[in-house]
Amino acid sequence: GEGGDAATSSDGTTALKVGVIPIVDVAPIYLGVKQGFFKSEGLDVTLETAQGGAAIVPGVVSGQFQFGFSNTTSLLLAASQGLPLKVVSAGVASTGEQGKDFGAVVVKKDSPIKTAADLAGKRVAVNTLKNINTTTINKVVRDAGGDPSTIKYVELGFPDIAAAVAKGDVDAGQVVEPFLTIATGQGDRQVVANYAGTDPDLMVGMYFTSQQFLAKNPEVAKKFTAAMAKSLDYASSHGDEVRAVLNDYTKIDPEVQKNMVLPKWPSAVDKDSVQVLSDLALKDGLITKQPDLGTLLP
Amino acid sequence: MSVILDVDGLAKTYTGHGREVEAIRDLTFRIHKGELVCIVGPSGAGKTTLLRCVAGLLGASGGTVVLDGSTVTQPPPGMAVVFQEYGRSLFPWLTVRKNVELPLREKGLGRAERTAKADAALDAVGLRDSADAHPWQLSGGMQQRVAIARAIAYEPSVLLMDEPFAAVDAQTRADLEDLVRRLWHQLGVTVLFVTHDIDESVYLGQRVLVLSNRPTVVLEDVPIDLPDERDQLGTRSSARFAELRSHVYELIQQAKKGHRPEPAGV
Amino acid sequence: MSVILDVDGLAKTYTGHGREVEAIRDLTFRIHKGELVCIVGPSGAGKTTLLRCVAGLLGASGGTVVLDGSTVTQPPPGMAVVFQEYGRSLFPWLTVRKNVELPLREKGLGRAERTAKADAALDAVGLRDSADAHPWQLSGGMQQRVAIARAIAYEPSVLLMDEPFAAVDAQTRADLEDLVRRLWHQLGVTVLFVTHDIDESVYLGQRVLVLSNRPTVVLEDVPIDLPDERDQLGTRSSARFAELRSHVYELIQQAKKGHRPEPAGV
Amino acid sequence: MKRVLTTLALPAVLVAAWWFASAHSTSFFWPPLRTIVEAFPETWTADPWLHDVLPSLARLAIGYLIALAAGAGLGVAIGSSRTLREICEPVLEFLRAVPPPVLIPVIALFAGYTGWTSKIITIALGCVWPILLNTIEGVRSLDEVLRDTARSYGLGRVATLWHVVLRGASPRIATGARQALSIGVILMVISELFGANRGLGAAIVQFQRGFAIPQMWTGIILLGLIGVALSALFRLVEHRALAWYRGLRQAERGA
Amino acid sequence: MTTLSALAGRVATRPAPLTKSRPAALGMLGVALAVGLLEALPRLGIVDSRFLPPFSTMARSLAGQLTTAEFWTATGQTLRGWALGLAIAMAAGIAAGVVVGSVPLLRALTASTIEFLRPIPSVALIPLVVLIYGSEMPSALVLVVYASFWQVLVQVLYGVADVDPVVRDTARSYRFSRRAVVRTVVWPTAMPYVVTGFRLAASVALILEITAELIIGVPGLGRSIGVAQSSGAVAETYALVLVVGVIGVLVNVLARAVERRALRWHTSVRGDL
Ligand SMILES: Nc1ncnc2c1ncn2[C@@H]1O[C@H](COP(=O)(O)OP(=O)(O)OP(=O)(O)O)[C@@H](O)[C@H]1O
Ligand SMILES: Nc1ncnc2c1ncn2[C@@H]1O[C@H](COP(=O)(O)OP(=O)(O)OP(=O)(O)O)[C@@H](O)[C@H]1O
Ligand SMILES: [Mg+2]
Ligand SMILES: [Mg+2]
Repeated sequence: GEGGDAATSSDGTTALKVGVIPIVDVAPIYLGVKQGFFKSEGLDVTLETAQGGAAIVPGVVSGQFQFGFSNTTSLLLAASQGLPLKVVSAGVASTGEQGKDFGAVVVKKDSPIKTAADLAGKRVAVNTLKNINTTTINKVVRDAGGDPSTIKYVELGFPDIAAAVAKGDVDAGQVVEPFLTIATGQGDRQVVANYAGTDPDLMVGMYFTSQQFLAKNPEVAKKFTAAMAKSLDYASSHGDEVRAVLNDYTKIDPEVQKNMVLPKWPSAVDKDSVQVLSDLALKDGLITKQPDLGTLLP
Repeated sequence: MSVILDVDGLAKTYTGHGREVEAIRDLTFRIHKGELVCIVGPSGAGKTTLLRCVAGLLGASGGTVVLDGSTVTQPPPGMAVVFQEYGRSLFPWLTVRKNVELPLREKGLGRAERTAKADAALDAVGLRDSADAHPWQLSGGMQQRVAIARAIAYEPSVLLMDEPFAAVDAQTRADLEDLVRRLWHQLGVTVLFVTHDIDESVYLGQRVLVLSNRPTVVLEDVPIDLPDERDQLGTRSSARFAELRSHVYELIQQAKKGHRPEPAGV
Repeated sequence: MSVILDVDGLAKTYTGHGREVEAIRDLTFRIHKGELVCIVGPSGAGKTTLLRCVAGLLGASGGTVVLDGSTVTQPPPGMAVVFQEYGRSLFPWLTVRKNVELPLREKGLGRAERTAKADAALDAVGLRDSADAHPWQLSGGMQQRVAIARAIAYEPSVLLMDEPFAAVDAQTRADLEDLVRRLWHQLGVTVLFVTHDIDESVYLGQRVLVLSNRPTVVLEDVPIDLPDERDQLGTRSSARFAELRSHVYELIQQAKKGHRPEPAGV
Repeated sequence: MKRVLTTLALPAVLVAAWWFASAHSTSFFWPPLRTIVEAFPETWTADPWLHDVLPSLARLAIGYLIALAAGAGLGVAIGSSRTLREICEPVLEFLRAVPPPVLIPVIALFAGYTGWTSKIITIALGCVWPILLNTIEGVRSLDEVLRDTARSYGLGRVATLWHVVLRGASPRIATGARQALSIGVILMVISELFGANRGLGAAIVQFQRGFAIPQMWTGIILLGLIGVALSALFRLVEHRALAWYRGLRQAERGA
Repeated sequence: MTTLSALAGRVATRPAPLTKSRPAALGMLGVALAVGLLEALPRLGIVDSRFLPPFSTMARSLAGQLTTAEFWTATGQTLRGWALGLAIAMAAGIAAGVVVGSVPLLRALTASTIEFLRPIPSVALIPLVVLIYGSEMPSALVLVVYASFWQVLVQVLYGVADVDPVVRDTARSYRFSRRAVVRTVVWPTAMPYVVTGFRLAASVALILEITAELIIGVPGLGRSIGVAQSSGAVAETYALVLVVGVIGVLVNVLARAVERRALRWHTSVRGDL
């Protein structure tokens, strides 16, 4: 059956599996587990990594994972297709500062592309087509007066975007940390921070569960939300520990780790920014009808 | 003696792959239980085809083959075949001994009995030494003798042999001829023996069936009225033997020239 | 006449796969240009092995084979071979005609000439009708004749034949024997002819090399002092023919019994 | 008529089973077959055929043919020479074991990230293995007597390769080519996960990521249908090219 | 070209004594060439060393990982999943192939279905397997079995069809039972095809195991590669890829050894070509 139960053992702790992506965004949950925030709520959390939402969302729907992490647009797409998901916690948000965000569009140092508007008509690499990165780039280009419909998006993995930019196969690429620091370290130049440019408080990713699970285990979800909130707060105020915990689940070079920009980890979901993303998704034709944000968001 | 094999109006036309070959037009003959019948005929006459139909390996296009009272549609039990393509009929993945033993195993014989029979058969064809070799390590004649050993070790009630001695030397051939006659006497097996060697057909058989050219019919069924006790020197030098062999030779020559017992064609 | 083939102390031991077989111990003989030499010997003596060494298809373990002045290490030009495994030597993906034509094409002959030669050769072996069939659509004897046709169409200067008439009927065999002698006369080709048929060896050859049992040496080199003009009836019924054939037959019997010209062993 | 029946019987049964088993499915990822079928025409309209399916098929065709030529060519060389085989084998086995998702970026480094080249190379590189391996084995298991025949008649290099080795190995080359066909379809999809914005594979993955599950299923079904169509085409060619082999193998079965 | 001179060489020279070290030595030569190329390309700037580091850099990173328990656990997990999946695929593929291949009606019935199912990419099945098994080992197993099963099946189908008619008739004329025909005739004939099928399936299984680990996050080397990739750790990524490739090479060595034993009788092995 879909949306299974949480396994509660005799001593009252509930074993949970959370599907995450091994990137900087989910550092708070690793930190929270380490700090015992989940333990003290009676949750025994196991973190399982996957490459993206394609693997995590079905896992959560079927109950293989009780919670998962995904980018906001993917969640909106799922919700608009009628997938019964429920956001339980904020995940990661833009820093809101141009030039100091954790995700941005980069070009070669000597590229003629200087502003977001210059991206129009160019080849731009993103890690997934028709998703958060394309809608936000479209938005910033549109805001800068360019015509985003002329952009030719190409899908490449984050690790390959810098290489493709360097080789000249694409004119620009959207990358997130740590690739942003690596790329700029290799001489690339940031053109625009697409998340910050869309909304200073843009909620880029969130933690979610399935409606069924929530209905059956409202207490567990509440505890998870609470522990997450603590973890997010803790991460926001302990940048050094965040950088340190990355060693537990990533292989980021120490030099890069030190220099990279950390995202913001607000503990509450910024509903307005989710609405913005939803509007953008509709505008760019990713979805045909607005999802019911009331049902999706907590 | 009862009729064991009744071939009635057998016809076989090969079709397919852009060719249509009427190999056998109309073959009718009977063989009694325990007879040793030799079949001779021009190359390409349809001897192999006939044998394959009798063995139930090939469906006829007309007529029937009745063996032991039942129509042959698949290989009947208690039959052994020595194929003209002896080399290809041996299992290359098995040793010589295993090749001989395998049908025995399928017959349900125990290990000891199998080994004994296989050894005896290999001895009889002079291949005891090569029992542990693989077929492809043997000369052509040796391969052919393995196929013969396999057939005789099986102790069949019907034995079909398609030019089984074509690749062995004269002396071995004589020995094997005597072996076949000895086994035939001992076991009462019915033997159908295709050969190109006219002397051999006369020496071995109780009857020699001479086939016509393709499309094939029986040209003549020559009874061999030589005494049952035959030996290589005596029999072959007898006057009757010479008569018979020259008669068969003439028939073959006629067959090659296209002579047919009746006006050909429908 | 000059020596064309000089086999000197040839030895061949097969090793590998857990067996070691000393097939040929020590073969020494010479053949002059344009000779027709028959080789007979017990089954498994090493006749095929010898032929393969002469053809440069098999490396010897000792001794040398010199053909036309140069040591044979790979197949020499202008040579044709009819293999004992005739069926396997035909290209199953080519029609009969293409099988015959392929070597001619390699020789650089034009299309018209190829067709003419192939047709003539197929005619000679009586297979003109089956030119467009594939080899696997033919009877055993027909396949063997295709292999023969391929060899004669090639017009080689050295022709190696390994029991080439084993699968054809008596009449065809006689015809083919005469064909070989005719071609040999016409083309002056040197022929090495392996056979088990003693009459055939005497009828065909200028010399008959009788091989001993394995490990093989030359038992006797029998010169055939029959007149050069031979015909099936006359020659075979001559007294000298009978003498020669019984002499060869005796040699074969001796060979089978293990007789060797000198004490075997090192 | 009978052949059509036997060809269609099992698929019909399976489709029916799927249809009824899924009829009342509420599972998001296993939609009723009816929903999928209804989604088919609206998903695969002229535009996606023109811009997704056809370019993908074109890349597949090019990559596959390259693989066929390279696999058979290399296979003949490697199969004929023991030395060459021993030198190449470890490296080839290494390449063979590297999963396309990690190999593609390396290919892209050389062949570019966005164009057709790297995708075609990916397809060819995946398809080549079954062809190569089977060709090598086919060449190695060529009948010795045939080999000797060719040599004794002094058949030249080219003639031996063309008339003997390739023809003799062709049944096994066909085995490999058949294998490669479906691998090619798979790699057509995988290659489009990288550096593409259109294509059948890219479309399927985008449906999947966009949670357009019925549409994703239509894509999977389309892939299957393409597989069937290609294999029918393949069989047509094989039927002609290997007529001799079928004859040889059936000769004694009373054709 | 070496091809035909090699053919000729078989006769001309006495077959070189087959020392055990010769193939290994030649193989090492090939490896050395490849390593040299991998070192030279980035060093000479033919490719950007940031994106494809020279071999020495990869090797250094690999050496570092070899000392961690994590690496060995991951390798163990990958090998276990691979071996299990391959075993299942081989068993199922051989059984299905022999049965379907020996019964013409079955073959006709299943042909179109097989052709339909084969080209469905395992990646497209990822959401479905995750739905059922999550990111656990069985997810990868299903993908591994699904992908490699077809490789074996098709090889076996062609192998079964390759039975020499004379051999088949021999078995028939001695009235071998159906089982005996399969065991003594069909199986040995199909064996060379099965060995090739094994070699194909072994690498496909490895590829799918790694890919599943990479994308779904099933524990193993693939997940390590995924982590290294998303951390931008290029050298680590390629170091792990090297390991995967080496596993593939070892599997082939194994397959060759099996082949030499099982196919002693076959032209391809006995001809010492
Ligand atoms: N598979 C086949 N397809 C087509 N024609 C065939 C096939 N097998 C045999 N034939 C034809 O049938 C005829 C008889 O063949 P068969 O093998 O029975 O002759 P045979 O009497 O055994 O000849 P031989 O003495 O040469 O072995 C031949 O003309 C041959 O061409
Ligand atoms: N490939 C091989 N491996 C091992 N031994 C072999 C091989 N080929 C032949 N032999 C052995 O060498 C000996 C001679 O074989 P060869 O084929 O030359 O005999 P032959 O004189 O042609 O016999 P036949 O008249 O039966 O054809 C035989 O004892 C045989 O077992
Ligand atoms: Mg015949
Ligand atoms: Mg021989």
